[in-house]
Amino acid sequence: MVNPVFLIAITLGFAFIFPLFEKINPKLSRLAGILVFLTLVVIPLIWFINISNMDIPYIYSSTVGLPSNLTINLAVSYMEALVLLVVNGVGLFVYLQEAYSKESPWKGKQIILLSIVMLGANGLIITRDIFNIFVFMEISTISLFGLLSCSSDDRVFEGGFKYMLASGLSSVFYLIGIGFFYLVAGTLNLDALPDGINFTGGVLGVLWPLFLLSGVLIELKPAFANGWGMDTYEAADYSLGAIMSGIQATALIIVLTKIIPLIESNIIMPLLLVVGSITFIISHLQALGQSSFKKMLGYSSSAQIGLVLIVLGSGTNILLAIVLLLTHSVAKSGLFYTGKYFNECGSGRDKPLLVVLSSLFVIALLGLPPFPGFGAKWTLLQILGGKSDVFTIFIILLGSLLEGVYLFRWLGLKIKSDRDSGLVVSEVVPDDDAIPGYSSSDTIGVASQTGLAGLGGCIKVHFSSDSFSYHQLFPALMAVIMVVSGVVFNKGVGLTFRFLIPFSGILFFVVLDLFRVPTKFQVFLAIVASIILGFYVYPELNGFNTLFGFIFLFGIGVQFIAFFNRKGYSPGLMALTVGLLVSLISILTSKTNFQLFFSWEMMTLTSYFLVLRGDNAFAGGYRYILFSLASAFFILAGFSMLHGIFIGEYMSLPQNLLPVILIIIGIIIKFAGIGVHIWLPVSYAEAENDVSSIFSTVLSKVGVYMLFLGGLYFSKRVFKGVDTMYLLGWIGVLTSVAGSMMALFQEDIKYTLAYSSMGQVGYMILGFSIMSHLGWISSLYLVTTHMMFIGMLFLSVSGVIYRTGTRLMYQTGGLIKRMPLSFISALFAIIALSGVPPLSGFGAKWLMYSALLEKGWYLQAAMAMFASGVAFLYLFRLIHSIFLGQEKAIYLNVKEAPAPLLIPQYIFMICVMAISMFPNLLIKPLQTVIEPYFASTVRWEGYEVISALGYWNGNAVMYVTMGVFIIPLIWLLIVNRHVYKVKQFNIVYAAERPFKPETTHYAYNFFGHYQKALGFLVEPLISKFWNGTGILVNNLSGGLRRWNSGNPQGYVFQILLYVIFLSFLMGGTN
Amino acid sequence: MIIVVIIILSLIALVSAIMAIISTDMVSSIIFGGVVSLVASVIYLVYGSPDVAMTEAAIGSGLTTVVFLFAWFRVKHLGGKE
Amino acid sequence: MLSAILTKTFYTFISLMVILNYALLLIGSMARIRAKVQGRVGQPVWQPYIDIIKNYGKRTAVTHGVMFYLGPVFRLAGGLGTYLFMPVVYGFVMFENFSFSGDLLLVMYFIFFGQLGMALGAGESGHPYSPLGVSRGLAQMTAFELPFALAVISIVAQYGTLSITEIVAAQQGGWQNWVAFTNPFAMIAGMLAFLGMSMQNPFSVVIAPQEIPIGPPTEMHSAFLGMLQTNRAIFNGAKMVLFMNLFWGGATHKYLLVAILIMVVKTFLIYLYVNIVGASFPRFKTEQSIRFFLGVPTIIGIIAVILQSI
Amino acid sequence: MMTNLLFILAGALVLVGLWGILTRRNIFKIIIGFSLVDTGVHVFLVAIGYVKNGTAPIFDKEYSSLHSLLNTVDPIPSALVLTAIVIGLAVTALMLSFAVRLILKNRTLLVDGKKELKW
Amino acid sequence: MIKRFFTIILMVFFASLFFPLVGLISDRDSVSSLAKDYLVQGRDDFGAANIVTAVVVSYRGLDTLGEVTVLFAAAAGISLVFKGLRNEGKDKKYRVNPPSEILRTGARVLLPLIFIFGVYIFINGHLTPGGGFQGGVVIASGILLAFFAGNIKELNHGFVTFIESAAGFSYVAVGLLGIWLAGGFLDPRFLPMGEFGSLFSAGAIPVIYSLIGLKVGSEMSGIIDAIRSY
Repeated sequence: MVNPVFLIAITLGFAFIFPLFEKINPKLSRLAGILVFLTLVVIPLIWFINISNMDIPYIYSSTVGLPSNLTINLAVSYMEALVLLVVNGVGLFVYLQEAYSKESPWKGKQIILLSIVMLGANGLIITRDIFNIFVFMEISTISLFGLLSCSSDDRVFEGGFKYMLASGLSSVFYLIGIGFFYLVAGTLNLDALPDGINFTGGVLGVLWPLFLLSGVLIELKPAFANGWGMDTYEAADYSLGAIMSGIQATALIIVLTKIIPLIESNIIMPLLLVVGSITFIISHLQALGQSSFKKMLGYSSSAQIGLVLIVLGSGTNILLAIVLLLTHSVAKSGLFYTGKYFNECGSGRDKPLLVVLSSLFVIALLGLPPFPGFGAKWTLLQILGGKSDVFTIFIILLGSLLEGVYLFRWLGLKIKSDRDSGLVVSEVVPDDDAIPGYSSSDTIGVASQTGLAGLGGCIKVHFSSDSFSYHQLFPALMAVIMVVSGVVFNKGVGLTFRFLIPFSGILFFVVLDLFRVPTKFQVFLAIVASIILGFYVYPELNGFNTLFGFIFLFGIGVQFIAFFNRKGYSPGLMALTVGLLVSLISILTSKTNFQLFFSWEMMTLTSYFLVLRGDNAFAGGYRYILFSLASAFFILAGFSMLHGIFIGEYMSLPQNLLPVILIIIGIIIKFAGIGVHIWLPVSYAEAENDVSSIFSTVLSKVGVYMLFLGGLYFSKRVFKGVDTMYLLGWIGVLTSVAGSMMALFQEDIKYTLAYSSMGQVGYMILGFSIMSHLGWISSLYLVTTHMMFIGMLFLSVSGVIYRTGTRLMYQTGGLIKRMPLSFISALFAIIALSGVPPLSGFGAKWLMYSALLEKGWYLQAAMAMFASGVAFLYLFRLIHSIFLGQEKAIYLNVKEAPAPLLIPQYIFMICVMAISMFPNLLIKPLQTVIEPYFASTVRWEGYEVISALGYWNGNAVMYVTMGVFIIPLIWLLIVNRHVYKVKQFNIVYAAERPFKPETTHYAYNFFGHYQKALGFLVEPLISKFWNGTGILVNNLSGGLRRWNSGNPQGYVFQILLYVIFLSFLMGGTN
Repeated sequence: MIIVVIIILSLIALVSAIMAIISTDMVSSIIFGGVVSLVASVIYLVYGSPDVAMTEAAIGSGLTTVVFLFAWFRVKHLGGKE
Repeated sequence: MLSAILTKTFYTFISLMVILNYALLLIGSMARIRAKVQGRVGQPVWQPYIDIIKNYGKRTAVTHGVMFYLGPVFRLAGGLGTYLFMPVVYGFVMFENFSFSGDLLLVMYFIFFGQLGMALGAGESGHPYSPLGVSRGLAQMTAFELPFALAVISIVAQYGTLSITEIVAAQQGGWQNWVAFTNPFAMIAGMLAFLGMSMQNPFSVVIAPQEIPIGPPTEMHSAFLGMLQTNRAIFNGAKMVLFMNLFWGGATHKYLLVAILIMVVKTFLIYLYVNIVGASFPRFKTEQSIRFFLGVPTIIGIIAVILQSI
Repeated sequence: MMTNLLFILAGALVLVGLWGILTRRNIFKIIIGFSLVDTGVHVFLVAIGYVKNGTAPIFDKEYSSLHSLLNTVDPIPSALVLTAIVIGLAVTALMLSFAVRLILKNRTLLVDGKKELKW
Repeated sequence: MIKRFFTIILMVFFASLFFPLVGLISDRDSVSSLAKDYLVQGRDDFGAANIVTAVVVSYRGLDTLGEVTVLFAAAAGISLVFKGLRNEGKDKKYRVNPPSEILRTGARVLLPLIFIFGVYIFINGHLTPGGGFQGGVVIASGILLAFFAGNIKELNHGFVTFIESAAGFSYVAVGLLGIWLAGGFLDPRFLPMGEFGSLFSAGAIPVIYSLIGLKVGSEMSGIIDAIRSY
């Protein structure tokens, strides 16, 4: 096996000889540099492979061939080999970027200093001698200062000076620590410590750990003493940022892992926990308010270090900390470089590779699938859940959420086009003199405050060769390695190979995008793929999964046809949509909690990027991802404390109900319950038309599926005296009432439909929470039928928007003459949606009310009826403003909606008609599914379904209605045989004919009087609340940022204060 | 006996350290810094580590003071009074 | 099988004829009574017959499009549908229509069917007044829908069934176990809601004669208007029968003719109540009527529900 | 008794140095303070190595290995201090050069003269 | 004013951290176990008279290697920092009076002495106190004197960097030789131990120390040349 000393000898030899070498032949010397950095990567690779299979704990070598206790020893275990591999990988990555960069390639001295930094980092990781750690620490910091000095920004000297003061002080403390340690232990070698010596007794016992630890911790930039580090991040070049956070921080953490075993665990563990939590939360908050990209990443890396400290302090498996650390180091250095290219080119408009790469790196940093961070965070939380250490779980999840806030804000603004104002479109009726455009009113408060709002790249991204420079090849390579390592690690944690096959579909479509295959062809392939997926998955599904499998597959499959309407080439669309479909299906087929959560997160990610494709979708996407992350973290917390398996048949009831409550809260956020609904309308409305139709038909049902999945869990429901299901019922009803009321006053069609689907989901939740046979049938019946008629409505509306180009209802009018087919499908849809008898909508309403009345929830039943009444209002308003009334001159030559949009509508219509004629087509299979959970209280006699309360014969009702409808129609036809259509304004109108008839189209502020009466119900209190929280968090981060005042003496003061803080944590000195 | 020498040396070192900090003229405070490390090297000699004494003498009082002076002369023209 | 269908259609035809003629006469006589009260001679009692025959007689050559054509058809289908799924006279096969295949919920939602039809037809006509009237009508409908729903729910809570026939059956045996007396709050809420349904004066803003000449049906004429008028008769008749069944013990007796007579008397009184209120109140604005319905009637309804559910 | 004296000296030097860093606004005074702290630590390290009336660990022929055990000073701390002093010089020199560039850029000797990098 | 108040509190607290232990630790009457091993085996393993040198060069050779790299990095860093500034500091051209008579003649006498003394120190590193670092610094102060006395106007960088790299590289080479020929990295025993106390004894220690001496000397003069402003 290779002797660890070679790592040091090779780099040092190269560093010393390089000045001469460069004088002789600069090009060759640079190649030699690559060779050296490559060997630095290869050696640890050899170790890693040998150690992992020969599983000898150590590669051990003492310098100077004497017995090991006399000399300085170098040791490489399994973990260190892995860390070395990654750290040197990042080093090679930085070298390739900088030595061959176009504008200012690094010359002689800089390359030397970079190799010395690598030497320092490698030394820190492998040495087993305390003083040697000090020497290598000094090596890496001093060579970093050298590199700092040649940054482009001349503020670097101010930052560098502060950095030096801080690192000088930390090395002073470390030296004092070594002195005390030597007094106590008599030797400096970590492996040859004489046991039996009372390490931590008496005054000395506290002092040496205090100073050693403060030496290392200060260098790691902890929360209240990292001002100096952050100023350096802001001023230094991107490469230095990558080095500081990628290489140095990682090496120092390994040093920490060496020192921790020396100190008594009941002192060090709580200390690490406290320091880690404070750093994790405070640094994230400080990063939140940053406007400088590099400083934001600086704070974020100090926060990530905090997370690693928490993991170390919580005493869980150290490998988790290492995986989190390494993912951070790779992703952060990658992000530094993509950020550099992004900032240079202003916006992601035509930089597809950059968009993909920075998204991948951001996802990796947040510990979302498919990267290793996800598996590590999951196992960590499982262990913490086992010890029911609720506080740490809360800290970890809160921090990750805060990180999500600013990382996704940056990513969203970078991807979105500069046309996108980054602010939320007005949700309430624009005041009368408002021009028919949008007046921006609010956002989650963060984007606009930080002045980043104007920036942003456009999602209409297309792969063009000029935007691709080989410089982006290196980060791409890093991203690929990370994805592969992520998949391998997550497979180890719990994904079976069979589970991962469908996800290869995403890669297939990405490859298609690379070859610029036109969207139409891709859509065809997608339909074929979804059919294959259907057959591949069908045998595994049972019970609820079959129903929801049908909804997801049939729903998205049919709406793929609508994608044929896209002209030319829109990259990423099919990859993301197929990804969404695949993750939905894998939610159904997952066997363990981990698989379920993995696919849940994949769904969140793919849907977020789909939303982001919309033109003005930054605000929508931003809110979407924040609330989805919050919901995912609640569910993650729930799963971690659940101990049992959440999936259907292997159900094991949990002892305490807290995890179930957390999961319910997560689900409430996901289906946009009353308090947390502000993300749904903006994201559904701002996504592209066909995408938002998929969202409201299929995606809104996932929350409902999770409820049914955990059905049995929620049956045991009294938690601290509160009947959770009763509460959930009320949330469902209030959501439906709120959804319908808000939909009433919208001027924008897509907002109306978004609120309407939110309201309908409220019904489904109400149905579920009744927890009775009839309740579940009504909920599932509505889930299936709602998918159909909201699909019809959405597609017909997108046909109108496609043709007329406007989303405001009052600007259209009288389109029945131009677009009759869309009108018919819209008419059927609103009849079904509002529950008017002949069609299937009434079936859902009938089941719902009989379930509610049977259960005795009378007030809820009344509220539900009121909500369905209001639903009828806005639906009529929708169809009246668009199709009926006066025609507008500009839309006289509008053609019918294109065929790809019409076909899915009429497929859905056929299904709706079928279910309306024969309701038992759907209700019977539902009954068989629900049988095991609740005894059936519904009897069948022919076509008549009889429940305890009432009865309903869908078939007979349909015949009677047809009869009653056709006889008067025939009578009218006979009486008015020869009738001819009249031109637009030939009506009995007392006043003389207005100059432009379309001005009399009564559509704007249609329910004005209703708003006067009940407007107070719709005050945007909730969005005010969320804006308030956004602004509060922003001010908090502003306040915290003030702590780093920029004055070097202030920073020294911070550091000394921190040492005192550590000494208190250590239990005070004497 | 030796203790008395040590005490005197320590006092000299402390006084010159304090003078180095509070003196207004920069050159004199640099010199005082040099004196502190000179006294330190003598103390090392007395405490039986000649190697360290030589290093401290050469680097501490010699080179550090010179480097300080060179740096100071570079920025002397900006020297606003304390 | 075929004979059963034939007899069924014959019975339905008879019950339709009964309710149609009775309703027309009722409207005619009520108009005359109101005139007498206001000191006028008033129109002849059979005036509605004349209007219908006149309108159906007229030939028209004008239509505003398919939806305009289908508007009245929808409206009439809604009225007929509401009527057909309700037992008019309890206990006689002839008058039980199709009540066995749909319960109270179906009837309530059929009212929507009529409203939707009228709204679509009016919207298509292109006349600015009709959608104005429609928006007022729909807004008011949701408002009075709430107390009516609460009343219905409290009845369902009381008798534990949704089918109208069972509700009527439960109210037999003297006036003291009618819903009006066993569950008075429900009755009050229901009757107040009925005011909203009847488009009579306090809530007649929808078809305000001067403001927006007769609102939604402005553009309707000839056969279309005739169909609307027939529907007005049948629909009001159906609503009165519904309220009779729900609150006033329905019409039942050994002999069919006496039962029909009881039904006539009861529905007459209900209609009289509405007209008296109509004659003595000014017209509400839409938001006033919405606020009214969501105020006192809803509270009474809630009390009714709570009373029943404990 | 001897080492306690040195500990006091070391502690005092470090405190004076820190006090210098925190209070003086002239950048050079801060760096001098820093080098004082450095010297203080070196004195502390050497003090740790001192053995009661020990002599330098350098032998010549006559000293037999055993006899020499009695009164030589501990060589390890002096080895450490050797390296520490040179590192101290390297850090101070680099800090001085950064300070010179900083002063020439900000045109002022005071440390909180012109803060461009803050919160 | 509050800043001053807080600093005082900080100082008081740090004092309370240090001083309790002053009274605690009395003089150590014996050396630590590891030191005993070094003292006993130092002579036999490496035949070095000066045990501190033995510890610095061989027992803890990696530290010294690290140490040399620190100086190398610092020199490179400082020259980078002052690269941009080459002109500004220089054109100030203080009224530098030419070196006085005493200085010039004194320098002419002293320079050779200083250089010989420096070389002596790092060659006899293993015998007498002192070693590579001290010798190197003495040489550097010699060069400093040459600057003052005007003997050398401009340090020719080619020569200095050559010595620096050559010494550094051969130091690493010696280390590697240690692995192949002797026990481990930087093990000086591949050369004959020689007779205790004589110049060519203690294996490769003198070789290592002279290499260090040369390297430190050239680096220090590099640093001085970079910083000096006239």
